[in-house]
Amino acid sequence: MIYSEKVMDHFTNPRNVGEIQDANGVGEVGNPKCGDIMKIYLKVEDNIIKDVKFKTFGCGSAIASSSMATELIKGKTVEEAWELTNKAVAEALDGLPPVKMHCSVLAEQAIHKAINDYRKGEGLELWDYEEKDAHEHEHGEE
Amino acid sequence: MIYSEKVMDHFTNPRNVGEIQDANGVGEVGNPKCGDIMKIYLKVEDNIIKDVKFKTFGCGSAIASSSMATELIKGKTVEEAWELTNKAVAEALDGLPPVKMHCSVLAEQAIHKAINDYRKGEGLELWDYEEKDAHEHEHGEE
Amino acid sequence: MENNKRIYMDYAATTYTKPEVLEEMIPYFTQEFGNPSSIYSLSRGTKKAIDLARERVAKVINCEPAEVFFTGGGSEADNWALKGIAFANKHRGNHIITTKIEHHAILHACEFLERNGFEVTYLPVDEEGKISIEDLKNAITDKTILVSIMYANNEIGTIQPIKEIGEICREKRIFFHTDAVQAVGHEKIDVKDMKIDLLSMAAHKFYGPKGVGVLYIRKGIRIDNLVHGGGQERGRRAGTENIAGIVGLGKAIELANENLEKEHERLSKLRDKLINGLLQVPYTRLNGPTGKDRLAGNVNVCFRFIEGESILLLLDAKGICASSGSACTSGSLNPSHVLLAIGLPHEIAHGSLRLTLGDRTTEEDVDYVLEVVPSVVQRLREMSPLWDD
Amino acid sequence: MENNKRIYMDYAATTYTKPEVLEEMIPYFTQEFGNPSSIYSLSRGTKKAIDLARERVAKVINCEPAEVFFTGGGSEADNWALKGIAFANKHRGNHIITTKIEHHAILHACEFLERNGFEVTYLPVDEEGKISIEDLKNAITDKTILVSIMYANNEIGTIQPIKEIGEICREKRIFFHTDAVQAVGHEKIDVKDMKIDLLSMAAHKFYGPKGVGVLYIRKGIRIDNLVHGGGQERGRRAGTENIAGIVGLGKAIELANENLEKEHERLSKLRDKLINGLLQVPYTRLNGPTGKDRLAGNVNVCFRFIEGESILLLLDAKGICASSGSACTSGSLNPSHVLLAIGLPHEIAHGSLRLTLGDRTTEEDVDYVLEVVPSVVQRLREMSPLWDD
Ligand SMILES: Cc1ncc(COP(=O)(O)O)c(C=O)c1O
Ligand SMILES: Cc1ncc(COP(=O)(O)O)c(C=O)c1O
Ligand code: FES
Ligand code: FES
Repeated sequence: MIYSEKVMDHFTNPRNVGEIQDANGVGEVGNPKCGDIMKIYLKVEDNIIKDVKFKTFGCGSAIASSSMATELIKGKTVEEAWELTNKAVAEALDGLPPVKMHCSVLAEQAIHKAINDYRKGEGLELWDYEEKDAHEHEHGEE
Repeated sequence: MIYSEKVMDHFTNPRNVGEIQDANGVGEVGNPKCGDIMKIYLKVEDNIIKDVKFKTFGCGSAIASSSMATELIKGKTVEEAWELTNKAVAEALDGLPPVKMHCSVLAEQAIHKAINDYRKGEGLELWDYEEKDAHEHEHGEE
Repeated sequence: MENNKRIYMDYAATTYTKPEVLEEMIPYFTQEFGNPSSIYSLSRGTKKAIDLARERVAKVINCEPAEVFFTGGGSEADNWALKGIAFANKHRGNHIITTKIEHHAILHACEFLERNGFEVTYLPVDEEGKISIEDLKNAITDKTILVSIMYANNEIGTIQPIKEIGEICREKRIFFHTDAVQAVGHEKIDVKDMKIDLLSMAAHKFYGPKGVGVLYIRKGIRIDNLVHGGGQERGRRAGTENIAGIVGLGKAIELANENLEKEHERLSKLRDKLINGLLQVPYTRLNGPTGKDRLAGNVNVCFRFIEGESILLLLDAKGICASSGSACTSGSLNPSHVLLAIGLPHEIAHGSLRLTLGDRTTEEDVDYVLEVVPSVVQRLREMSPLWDD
Repeated sequence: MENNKRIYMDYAATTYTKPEVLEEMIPYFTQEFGNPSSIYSLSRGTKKAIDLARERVAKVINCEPAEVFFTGGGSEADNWALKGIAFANKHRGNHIITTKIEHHAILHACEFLERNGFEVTYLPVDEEGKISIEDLKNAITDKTILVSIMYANNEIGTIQPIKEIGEICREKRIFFHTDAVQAVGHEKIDVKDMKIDLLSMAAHKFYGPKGVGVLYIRKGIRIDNLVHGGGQERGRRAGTENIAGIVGLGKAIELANENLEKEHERLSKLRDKLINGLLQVPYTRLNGPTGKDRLAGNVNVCFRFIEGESILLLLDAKGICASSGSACTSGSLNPSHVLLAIGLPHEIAHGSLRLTLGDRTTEEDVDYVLEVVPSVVQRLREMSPLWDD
């Protein structure tokens, strides 16, 4: 198996799958190369992420990253959630294979997008973020 | 083993090894490429090959060919001995590998040379023979 | 692992080595190990063993034993055919024709040749994966020296009209190579009748060992070595012979051939049952042709809205070993070049599942897979943002 | 066969596979056969097994596991090193330096490159088979991209000053490849310390299976594939992995290394006894150096006035397996290029005998050989027209 047990656990029993009907922040991102898509739904109350759900079309690593990322931001403040990096997601999963690091980037980006969607809805100014190259570590082949 | 049992028999127990002190026909030939050398001694009486011996520096096939060729001409007339071909030697040995056919050519040539040496000693005219290319079938590699 | 079942449905990736094959190999490791190029009697046995293997191969594909050359596998055979013909015949021309759905061993060898002065035409295929004979004829120029078209595709099982191709090439005096790695041992092949000049095979696709293959080279064909060196394989493929491997290949091809027709029929039935069952899942399509134009053991379908790797992982948890057209798992993110070539859009090509059947596959296995797959697909679709039922 | 003794003294041609090695290989044929590129858990074991083998190799030659690439044998590794470096670096230059005494895998690969636009300098050697460092320095031009010099010669056992060569090449920023097929498992090798960039080995020279080898490629070196295709070996050597073979290579190199020093000492002693005994035969010369500059298991002598193949045949009849510098037996009539390179005239080079010792060689074997050889030589000399005593 190329994946850690943690990854397999989050992949086979993903947490927070689904949609939030009355979400007040939604972010969808796609990886243009592999074609995978991730969608995050946030329910923010009093600047706290009260609920979060995801839908992902993608590989095992993408699904596990969605599951872990949603777990990591649930109950956190919006500022804390904003700070979540793909590296932190990968670490919490006990690591991802180098070719699969970019899948965790999807999670980071989807959360950023969802938070800004929430901020937009609230009339707040959008936060800046650098688009990470989701393909930094793409090739195992040399 | 690349050789037939017949070859191995004539190689390990070669017939007619040695020199004839009072030979009246001697022929020595060499294969310029592999460097092997064969020397045939004839004792001809009344146009009959009374005795024949050889010395060979060469591979198993060369030694076996010498042994077989000398056996085949012993007791024959000079004319009959002249007719001996390398093919006949090889057949009598139950065949030789293609890369080793040229070794039997040495035997044919050495006998021709020895016979002409005898004819010269007798004041007879030399017989013509075509020099066969000892390397016709040299390469197993393509 | 949720239970202890293990159902191997990836025979096209590699097969186990049959016990009878392994048994015949064993003595050549520890006892009969003499270098076949040696003169002493210890090597008599190894020489004979290699001759026998060569004869067995020759018999199955209907060529001369002297036209059989052992290699280190299917990829080496493919690389040898392409580069060997190209370099040895560049005085005659620099054009090669192949297809868009070849194995990477062919495609990447072609790219190497393109970087080194050759031109390559990649023929398109129709939606079932077949080339058009017209396209082939039109692609031929007076610089064409080689046509390389695979016998049967490893992903979607499409069998090409090999004999027709062979006849065209022979007539135009162009060498014809076919990558028959997926076909040997499974389809009846006659290189004489089909006018094949070069053919690649790999033992581990027909219950032989890995790391050994064959390139058949028709007598009189001008080809450079890929591996230069000692005089092994009549000077054409250097390297101390992998005797045990060669013995294994010989035994395996003989066994496969003995049972070929019966097994072909058995597998075709299981295949069709599996295909029909899978097509019951909504939004599912079959990739590749049906019937005799398809490898008997090959099933390849796309489930819309979900992704291949995650299907494989969930199937693995249920004990099912399968593979996907998506090469995601092997380090590249691009969807299968074969599925794209038959016209699938990226996101559909992405959800492909290949199940390949072999000699231990039973009807119960097929039933089990048909029980598991729909629920796995359903589960992933429920997670998918593209799915909306 | 005149008796039932069988004494194998051709370990340099090939070794048997050690039973412990075979044992470790067996499960990978029938049970652990999953394609390591697959995602399912069946292939977990094969992936691990390959990683372990890679680590074992890395440890023995002191490189990183990621610098170890498995091949189909020593010849493939040699061809890959030469052609791969040449094609990938032709923009930097087209000049290669090697020696006159390389294995044919190197020499014939060089000839292929010469036919395709490269220039090759073949360094001469002295009468012991050693190159001169001065010659090497003088041969280097600003077009030189690769130096390939064998670690130890397969015929006469000469070990080259590898570290010195490595330092020169590193300083001049020229890649340095060494064919260490005869050295690995027998000599202590440290690619870092010796500044080796590429190194070839073959498992069947150190009690592993045939048909599997390694090319070590230092990180960051630009090299083309020899076998293009799938992503195996990090995209550098395509082809489904010969798992059993790779496992065997890993086990064999580990075993060889554990026992290296003791076995080196033991064999050196037997070798020297054998050499001294053979030199008692009149008109006999030793080919290659003495002492530490010679492979521990290598003996090579020339008996004047007689020919190699006939010596081998008579020795075989006495149960002794040996080989000769004369390649007569393998289809070519030319005497060994190595013996000619050290300055022997044709007819002397013709009477060479190579005896190579290995782990089953005992002192009794040496004694027996010393008993048999003089009588065989005598017998052949008596048949020889060149001998006159
Ligand atoms: C020095 C040397 N290089 C290369 C080779 C080729 O190795 P293989 O026969 O395993 O391809 C050999 C042995 O045959 C050798 O002794
Ligand atoms: C059609 C085809 N060609 C070539 C190959 C390469 O064979 P191998 O992996 O044995 O080198 C394969 C299998 O991997 C294949 O399916
Ligand atoms: S998200 Fe596309 S490969 Fe993982
Ligand atoms: S006579 Fe020279 S090889 Fe036989």
